[in-house]
Amino acid sequence: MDNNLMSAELVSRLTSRYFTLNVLPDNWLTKVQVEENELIYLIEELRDDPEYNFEILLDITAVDYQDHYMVFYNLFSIKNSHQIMVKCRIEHENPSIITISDLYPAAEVMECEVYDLMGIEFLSHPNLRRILLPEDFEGHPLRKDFKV
Amino acid sequence: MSVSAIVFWIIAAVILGSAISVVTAHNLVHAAFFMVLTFFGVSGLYVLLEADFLAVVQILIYVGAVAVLIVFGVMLTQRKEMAQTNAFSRHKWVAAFLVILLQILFGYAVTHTPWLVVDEAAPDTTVGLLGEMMLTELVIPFEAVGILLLVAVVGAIILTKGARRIL
Amino acid sequence: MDVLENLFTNIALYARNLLMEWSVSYSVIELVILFLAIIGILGLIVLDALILVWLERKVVGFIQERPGPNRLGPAGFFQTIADTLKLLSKEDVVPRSADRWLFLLAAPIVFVPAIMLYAVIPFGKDMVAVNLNVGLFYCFSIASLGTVSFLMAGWGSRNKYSLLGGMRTVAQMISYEIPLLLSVLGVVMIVGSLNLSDIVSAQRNVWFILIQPVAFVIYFIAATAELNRGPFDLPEGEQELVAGVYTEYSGMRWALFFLAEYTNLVATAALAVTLFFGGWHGPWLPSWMWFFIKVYFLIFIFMLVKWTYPRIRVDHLMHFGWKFLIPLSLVNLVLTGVGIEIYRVMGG
Amino acid sequence: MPRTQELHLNMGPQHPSTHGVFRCLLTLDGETVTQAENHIGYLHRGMEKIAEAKTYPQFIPYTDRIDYLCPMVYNQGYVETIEKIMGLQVPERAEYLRVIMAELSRMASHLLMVATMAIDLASSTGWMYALREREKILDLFEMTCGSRMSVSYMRIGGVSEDLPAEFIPACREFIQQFPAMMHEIHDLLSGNEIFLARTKSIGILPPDMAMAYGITGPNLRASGVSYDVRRAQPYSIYERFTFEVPVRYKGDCFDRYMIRFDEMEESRLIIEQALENLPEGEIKGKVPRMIKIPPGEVYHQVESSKGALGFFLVSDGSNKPYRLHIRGPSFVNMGVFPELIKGWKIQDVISILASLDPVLGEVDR
Repeated sequence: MDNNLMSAELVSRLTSRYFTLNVLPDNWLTKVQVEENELIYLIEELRDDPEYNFEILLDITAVDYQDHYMVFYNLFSIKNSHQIMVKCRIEHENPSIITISDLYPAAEVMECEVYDLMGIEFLSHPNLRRILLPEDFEGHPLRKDFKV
Repeated sequence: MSVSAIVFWIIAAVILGSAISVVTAHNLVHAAFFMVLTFFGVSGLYVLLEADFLAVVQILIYVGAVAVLIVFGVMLTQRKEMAQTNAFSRHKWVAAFLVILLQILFGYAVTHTPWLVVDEAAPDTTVGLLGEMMLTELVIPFEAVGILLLVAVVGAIILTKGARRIL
Repeated sequence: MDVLENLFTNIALYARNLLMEWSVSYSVIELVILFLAIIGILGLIVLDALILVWLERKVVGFIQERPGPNRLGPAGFFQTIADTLKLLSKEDVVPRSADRWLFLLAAPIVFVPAIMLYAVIPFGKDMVAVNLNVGLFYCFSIASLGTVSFLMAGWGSRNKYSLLGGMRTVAQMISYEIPLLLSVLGVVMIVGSLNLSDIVSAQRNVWFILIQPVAFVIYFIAATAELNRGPFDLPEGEQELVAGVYTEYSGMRWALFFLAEYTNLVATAALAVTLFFGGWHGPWLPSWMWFFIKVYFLIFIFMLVKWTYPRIRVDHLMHFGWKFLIPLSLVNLVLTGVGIEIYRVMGG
Repeated sequence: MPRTQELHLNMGPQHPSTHGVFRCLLTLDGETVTQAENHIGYLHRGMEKIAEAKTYPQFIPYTDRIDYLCPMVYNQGYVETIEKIMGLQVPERAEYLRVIMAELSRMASHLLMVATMAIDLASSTGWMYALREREKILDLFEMTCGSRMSVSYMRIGGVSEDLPAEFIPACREFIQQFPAMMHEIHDLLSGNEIFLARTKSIGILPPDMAMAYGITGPNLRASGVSYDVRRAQPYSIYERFTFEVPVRYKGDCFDRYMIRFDEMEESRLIIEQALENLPEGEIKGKVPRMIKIPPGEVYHQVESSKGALGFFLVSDGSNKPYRLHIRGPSFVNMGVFPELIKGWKIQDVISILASLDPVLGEVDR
């Protein structure tokens, strides 16, 4: 499977529909950045469009860049053997983002983990709780300002 | 006093004591276990009477049945505190009165019945005789009991499964 | 040869004569002899348990290609004694929320029916403590008493795992009692007696396993279930229920349960030998030796089964008992009756 | 109509068959599960936070301890992530050694899964047989790097030790007697009536549900979806070997159990090929003494024995990771567990958990 061709086609189709979509250079996989308000539509399309077919949500994670957070979604299409990484930037004050757990049930535990360790709230998540740390734990350890 | 008389009084005391405990124990499960003890004592009485078959049947059937009873008791009433699951009802004085009446009746019957005293020893093997009797002389009552039990089993199944799901 | 054969009966005779000389009354002599028999049986039980625990570990080791206990004594034979000492010195923990009396009483009570079973089993020629007319029936009714103590332990521990284990025990033991009873009825029909000594002497020429093979298989399966041994060890169910009814028990009280399990194992095997393997009949060796050889062989099979099979699931267990074993044993019963009738008509 | 009360049962964290410290709160109706909720985190060691305080090579030993049953693959995944972003070239021989070790590790992990499946169904003999074989693999590891479980064998740019002389004959012998031993376990366990009754058609995971819950690895392949990172996004030198990606279609406990055997067979073939073609040469490439990574980010996936193992590395140009995220396949796989066990009996819960084969070190990280 030629990743680059697939990638180019996919990217050109996506950029025509989502005007906040930003394609980032990467040697290994397709990487795009999108604004928060278009995120859920983009992921829904990636999942449902029969030509993209990103059946599997591999991973959700987040990085604290001190002035903002970046949330990463990794999707994989088994049919096309293709991986896409969707980035979404959110503010540093009261970070929150919409949940995608109704699109991918797998997101439920992943979002819990990000919430637990990074403190990003996922709006309308069915059961957002501290999954790894004790319930009464204070702070979110993966934030850069967390004092070990 | 002969040995068998001593044994009889001990067994009688156990039966009476545990029977009273069945009623007075506040805990339903304790009451059920006391019931096991009562039945066990009764089988001891049968042994004294040399009715070994009856004694064994008493243990096999009653103890097994009570075990099931306890299981249902626990399952249906399970709660944090089992302390007050076997409480007295409001009508305990009425019940006590009726029980005393019944006891007087029993006492009267026992003392006034012309008991037939048989000299001959108990038969050596009771099982064979019992079996023969059940299939000849007592065949109709035997079958009737069989049908009754079958009905009870079917009824129990319907109760637990819910009638609508079966019919 | 004869000395060995009559070893135990001679001891009883000697004791009897001794007491006669001291002019003790007849009924007291009987009591003393019974007492001696009980002491002998208790000694046997403890010895058996010591050997069996060791044997079981060695058998497991053999199956799983490892040595098993091998440090203490020859081939680790004294390991069990060391374990017993350890268990005896352990603290007897009672959970705070447990139903104290039921919890404490369950362990000794589980042991009582296990011992009572031995009273009627003929260990050898003229070696039976109580020659009861309804011996076989007595065995099963006493065995059913075990349910109560398991229930006491399960409920008294006030632990959910224990409770589930106790419930399972009751369901399992009551269900499997029926095929167990029905399977031995074939033997009873042939002999025409419930007396175990009669059943043994009826097998002088041919063992009943040859006449009643199906009954033996049913007996073996149902007995495994009654014993709560693998693959039917659901009440213990280590993987699901931690240790089932035994979860809260520790030290010697826990050991008592295991002692009872092994005692029951020997009793069940002994009963199987009595019913299907000709009891103490056998050439050359003393009768009681034959009896124990057969019993230990059966126990070995029980162990092989336990350590080879995975555990059965609870609903499969019920299905198997009610929908397969019971109908099968009923069919066996009918066929046995027909067979006996044919035998009679043919002029046997 | 009398109804029995529902019973809440905490399965774990101290429970014989939760494979570590995992707690599942079950709501039971009789013995049937009506509700379930996972509670994890008892083994949380903050691996991702630790990584931020360690230099790149210093973190290698930590990767062993995430999935302690399959440490070589974790080593491989981590060092390859760094090699990928630095553009390092790894010597041929080191690549082959990595593949051999990773596949041995995968076999060891699958053998442990078979063993725990056996013991969870109360067949301790099956457990002993499978563990006996796993011991042989651990012996091979010990021979190579001196450690049996926490191997820390791989280095950035290569591996730490070359093979000792006795390794190749020992490994060949192991590979040769392996099918016979598989046969032994099949004889004992896989054909057993009780075993079949407890695993066939139990805990069926349909492919749609498996994909929606992000299941990867053997668990996904047992549901009929052919996805193996070694095939889909080939890393290291996997495209040089001929091997199948085994797939089974029913998605029940039995298929999840059997697919491990299929995979072990494939691993065996890969090792055989690798031993055949093992080149001579260096085992460690040219690596700067101080490893500093230019700012950037990389996502690298390898196929661990539990599923797709992802490392996401963000670097800020220093000698420590700015952020290292690890996608533990067991963590994601466990997400489906409460859904999967609904309606099954307690005993099935045990077989389903065993068939999913989570390792709690990885679930909690």
